[in-house]
Amino acid sequence: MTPQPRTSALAAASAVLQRDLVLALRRPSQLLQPLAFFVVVTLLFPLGYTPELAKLRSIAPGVLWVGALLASVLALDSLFRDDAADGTLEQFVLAGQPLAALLFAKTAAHWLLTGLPLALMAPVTGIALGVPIEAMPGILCALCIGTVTLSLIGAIGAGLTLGVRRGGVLSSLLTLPLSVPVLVFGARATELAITGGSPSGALYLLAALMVLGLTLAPLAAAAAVRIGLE
Amino acid sequence: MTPQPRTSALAAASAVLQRDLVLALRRPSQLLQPLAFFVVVTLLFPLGYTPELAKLRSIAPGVLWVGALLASVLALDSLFRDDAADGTLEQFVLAGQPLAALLFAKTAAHWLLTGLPLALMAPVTGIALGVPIEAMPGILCALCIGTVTLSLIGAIGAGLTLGVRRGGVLSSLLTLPLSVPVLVFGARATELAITGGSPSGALYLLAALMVLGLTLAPLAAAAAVRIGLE
Amino acid sequence: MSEFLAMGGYAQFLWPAYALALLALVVNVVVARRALQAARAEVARRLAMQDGAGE
Amino acid sequence: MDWTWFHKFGSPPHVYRLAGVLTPWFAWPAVAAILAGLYGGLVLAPPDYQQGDGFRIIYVHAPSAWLSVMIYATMAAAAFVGLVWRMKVAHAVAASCAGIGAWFTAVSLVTGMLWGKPMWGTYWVWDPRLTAQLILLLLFFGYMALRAGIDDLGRADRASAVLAVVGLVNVPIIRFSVDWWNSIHQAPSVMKLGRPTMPMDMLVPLLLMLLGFTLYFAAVLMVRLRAEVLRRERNASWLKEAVL
Amino acid sequence: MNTLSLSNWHVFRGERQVLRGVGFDLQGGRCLQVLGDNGSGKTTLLRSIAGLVPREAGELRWCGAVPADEGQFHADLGYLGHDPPLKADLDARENLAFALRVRRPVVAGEIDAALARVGAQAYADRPVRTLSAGQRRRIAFAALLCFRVPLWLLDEPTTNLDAAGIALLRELMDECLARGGLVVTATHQDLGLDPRRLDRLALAVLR
Amino acid sequence: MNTLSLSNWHVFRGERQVLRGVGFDLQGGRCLQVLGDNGSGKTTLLRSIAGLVPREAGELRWCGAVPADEGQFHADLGYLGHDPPLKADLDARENLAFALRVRRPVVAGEIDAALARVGAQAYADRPVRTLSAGQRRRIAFAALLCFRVPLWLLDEPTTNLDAAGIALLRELMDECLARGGLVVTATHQDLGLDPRRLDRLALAVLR
Ligand code: HEM
Ligand SMILES: Nc1ncnc2c1ncn2[C@@H]1O[C@H](COP(=O)(O)OP(=O)(O)OP(=O)(O)O)[C@@H](O)[C@H]1O
Ligand SMILES: Nc1ncnc2c1ncn2[C@@H]1O[C@H](COP(=O)(O)OP(=O)(O)OP(=O)(O)O)[C@@H](O)[C@H]1O
Ligand SMILES: [Mg+2]
Ligand SMILES: [Mg+2]
Repeated sequence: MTPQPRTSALAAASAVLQRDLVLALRRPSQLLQPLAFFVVVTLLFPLGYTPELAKLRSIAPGVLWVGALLASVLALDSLFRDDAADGTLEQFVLAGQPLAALLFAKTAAHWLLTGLPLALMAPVTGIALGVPIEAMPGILCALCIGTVTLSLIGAIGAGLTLGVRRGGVLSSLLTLPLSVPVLVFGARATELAITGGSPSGALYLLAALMVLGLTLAPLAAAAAVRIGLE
Repeated sequence: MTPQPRTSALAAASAVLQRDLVLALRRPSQLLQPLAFFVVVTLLFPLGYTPELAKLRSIAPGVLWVGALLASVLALDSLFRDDAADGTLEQFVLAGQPLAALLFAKTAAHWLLTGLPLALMAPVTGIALGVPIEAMPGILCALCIGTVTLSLIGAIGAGLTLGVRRGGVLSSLLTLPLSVPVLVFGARATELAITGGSPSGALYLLAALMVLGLTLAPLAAAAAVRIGLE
Repeated sequence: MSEFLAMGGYAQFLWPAYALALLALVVNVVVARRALQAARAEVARRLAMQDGAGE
Repeated sequence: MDWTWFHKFGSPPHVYRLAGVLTPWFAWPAVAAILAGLYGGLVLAPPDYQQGDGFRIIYVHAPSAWLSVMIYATMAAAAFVGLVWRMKVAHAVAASCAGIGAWFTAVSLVTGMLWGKPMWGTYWVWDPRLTAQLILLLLFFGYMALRAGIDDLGRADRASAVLAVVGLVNVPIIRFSVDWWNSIHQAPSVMKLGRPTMPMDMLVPLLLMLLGFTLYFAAVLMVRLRAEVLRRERNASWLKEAVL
Repeated sequence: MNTLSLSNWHVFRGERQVLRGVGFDLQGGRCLQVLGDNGSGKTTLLRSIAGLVPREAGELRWCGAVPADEGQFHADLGYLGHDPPLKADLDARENLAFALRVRRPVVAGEIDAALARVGAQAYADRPVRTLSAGQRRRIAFAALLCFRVPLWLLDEPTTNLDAAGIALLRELMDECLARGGLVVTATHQDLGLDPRRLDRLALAVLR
Repeated sequence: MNTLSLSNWHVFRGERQVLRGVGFDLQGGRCLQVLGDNGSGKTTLLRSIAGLVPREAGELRWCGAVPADEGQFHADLGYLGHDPPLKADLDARENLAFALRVRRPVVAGEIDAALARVGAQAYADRPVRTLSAGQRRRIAFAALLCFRVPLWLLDEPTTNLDAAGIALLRELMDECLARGGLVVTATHQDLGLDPRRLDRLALAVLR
């Protein structure tokens, strides 16, 4: 029984990431739901509000960001649930690897599967809301950065509500208030991009939030998951 | 081994309804959760859009209905999942009772726990968005009727997701588009109520959708669940 | 006195505010004391049970 | 460095006894300060030159607003200690804080709304400060809901502690972002009292109320803490003396 | 008398044929032990009898007749699968009460009697979430007792049970048989039932 | 030599004390069979050794020392609980590959070798969702083999296994012990292991 060569945390995390991507692609419905939700939400507003593009443009930042926020909350509900139910999460804890790294990989997969498609979807919904083409790079950038932070915050919420019934509502209750800064800065950057201003100030703030999230959220999520598994 | 006295489908359904309510209300804090949840969702719009009540009023229909949609999607996702995972759903199929009635009871419990609180919360969120008091009866009515239909549509989707392979993509592609008419008429009724028009036309359409849902959805959900359980 | 109660026309806002604050002060004391009493009773019950079992 | 005080502080019997001893020392001064503050605020202080007697709401509004923030900080700090040093007593402190904090956050919101109606003509505006306070209330609710959602006390302690600590990092950021949010739209700019300094006869009652509320919190916290400590002690021998 | 007979039973799972032309006749008061290696289709057989898995072909007769109304057949059977069908957040008593009320009105005292029968009084009022695997199994048996159905379908009922639990299971099955009931059970372990009451059906992994 | 020793182990679940002052010393090459009625705390013991359930008090020594780094201890153990930790949408090979790659680099062929060892080649490329309960168990054992860890914690490993499966399990455990490994297992069934290699620990339901 020779001591085992352990892989680095990085390799382990990349295995987890790959596994989650493979799994998601086997179940395309999980991919589509947040996206479909996002589209329905963003298109709902023109319906109830006004068909005038000029007016729609003014609500576009809010609509895009609230849509992104809600879609990501919706998808996060299931971030750890399946793995907890079938015992995979337990095996992660016992893998002899830093749990935070493995959970970070799961969160990254989640972002690739919801946050990124959502951001890529924004130009389409943006056009429907009368957003000028020139604003798209800024908006895309803001959504990409912002949704990373949203996923990270959501991972904490999902971890905390692991053992809780009707955890979906509770985890959204926990994460949405914490996501307010992302919403504010994101909407601000989007608004500036639409009105022709420079969104870089708001983008920096968004990026700062992301960095903070990247450093702290995996640790908090790991602590939460350990507690939730007991 | 004398033949057993079977209860009527109604009594069985009421037992299911009661069980789901007991499960949900086991902790009183869960009563507050939908309330807090809608406050959070409403909060997001002023933050993302503008704090001016005059402008918020114009998006209020969208806000209320997005909240309704999200709440029902979030909660519906788990409508049958827990019961399927722990085998309760199987026992329902084997109870010697019409499955549609039992699933209808589950859907009713779901509506009582999310749709109804949401509708009752509407006056509060409405005020926060600058909706005039006179519009409230119409809005409340629209939300009550609309959320019933949303719950029913969601039940079909939740049933379909049980058998992932078959229903996976279908379920999200099916339920969200199906709920779009509800959202459109609901938002329309709400808008008319706010602007002082008569929402009754839109309300009739909403009610028609609800009746359609009440007759068809439980049957469809039962069929979906049977397939999903195999 | 009635002038004092009228609070220069602000009575309908001022007194509810004070009433609510008072309510909060009282409720929190009551809740805390109830919790302590309940916890004590529970401990006493458990100790009695342990003693009973020990004999 | 002598760490015995730390361990002593973490020992349930000691905390139980200490909290019992301290309670009256917090409670009676609190009563005195609040009564004095009330008398000063409602009777002695002159009406405000702009707001008339309506400004007197400040004597309940400001103390409860201050208390709400202070309680959140206390709760999160205690949760952090409990999480890092695995101190049960610290978790008990955090658990005791949440309910009180939610109450006073709600009081500050409602009294603020009651003040807002005569001053701004509406109960609610989306002002940064109000919004931040609303979010604080939601954080308290979230904390309490999470706690209530988990049966096992130890698990509930640690899970909610993670949330409180995350919130502690985030609360200042929320505050800052919300301020920034509204600074870009036209601000309602009604939040100022309209005067740089407050006359002494207005200020002193306010300070007395602040002090009184803070002491009151300390007293209630002690009582709740004792209950929590008892609840957490499973079969310790000291319980026998403690209950009798 | 209650009888259950299956003939020419064909069941597919996905593209795979799992049961080919299976059939048996079981009289009231007798137990059918379904034997077979892992993957031979024991679970599939039990589930298809219950109607949880559709069959490709085959006829089922209950008390001599093809059940006209699936609901009535269901009302006569109790199925216990690999996992006990209990709600983790409810306690044992509540679980039984709700499971029962979906089928028929509850008679006062019967739930407590059933819990006592399986030796679960001590933990009857704890949320099932906090019970051990074997304790949950016992509660599932209590539910089965409460149903008072003539036909039991038990899939590996000995799982998680200690020696006393297995003895209890044997007694419960004996009582059921003595009342004229039928038991179809898939198990790898010998239950020690009276061999005169035992029929055997061996399944083999197809292909 | 690998050794595992526990002393003065106290574990609570919720308010309930489940283990009171449990302890044992286990040498490499030996198997500890944890015995006890349903609800006596066997699962709790195994999970608390793995660190999945926190202990109130107690000391664990692995190879003579308290593990400084929990991760290193985890890297040395394989835990198999009541349910096999497999992803239903992946096939056996993928499941094993991902489980393994989280721990260490995969060596070519080892996964197939392990699957062959447990007799699961025939269904190695079907999604686990479509497998029977016993087939899933076997795949979980294959994963355990792949881990090549010296310490196995097996909670009721015979569940769902047919006779051949139980014989296989015995062989696997024997091989593990022969390599100097340690096995801690909770089971109600006799495994037929060599009694000279077997230690026993009896737990009782507290209170
Ligand atoms: C719903 C409405 C309101 C809420 C949520 C609210 C919230 C707050 C908060 C959070 C504080 C800060 C306490 C601290 O940091 O220590 C505060 C203090 C204060 N508020 Fe309000 N407030 C509201 C309405 C009002 C109104 C209408 C006025 C007066 C016109 C007012 C006047 C003050 C004053 C004078 C203070 C204390 C001085 C200070 O800390 O700057 N508030 N309130
Ligand atoms: N989360 C929990 N909260 C409270 N008590 C619990 C919890 N989990 C388990 N218990 C109790 O702890 C005791 C031991 O449980 P455990 O699952 O370890 O038993 P076991 O020996 O594995 O039993 P079995 O043979 O049935 O699997 C049981 O009495 C059980 O009721
Ligand atoms: N959903 C499915 N799709 C395809 N094949 C399936 C499906 N479910 C089961 N099978 C296959 O059908 C066969 C019988 O499965 P079943 O679960 O009935 O076996 P079993 O006799 O109960 O085995 P065990 O003793 O392991 O519980 C197995 O070979 C299994 O792989
Ligand atoms: Mg089987
Ligand atoms: Mg066990």
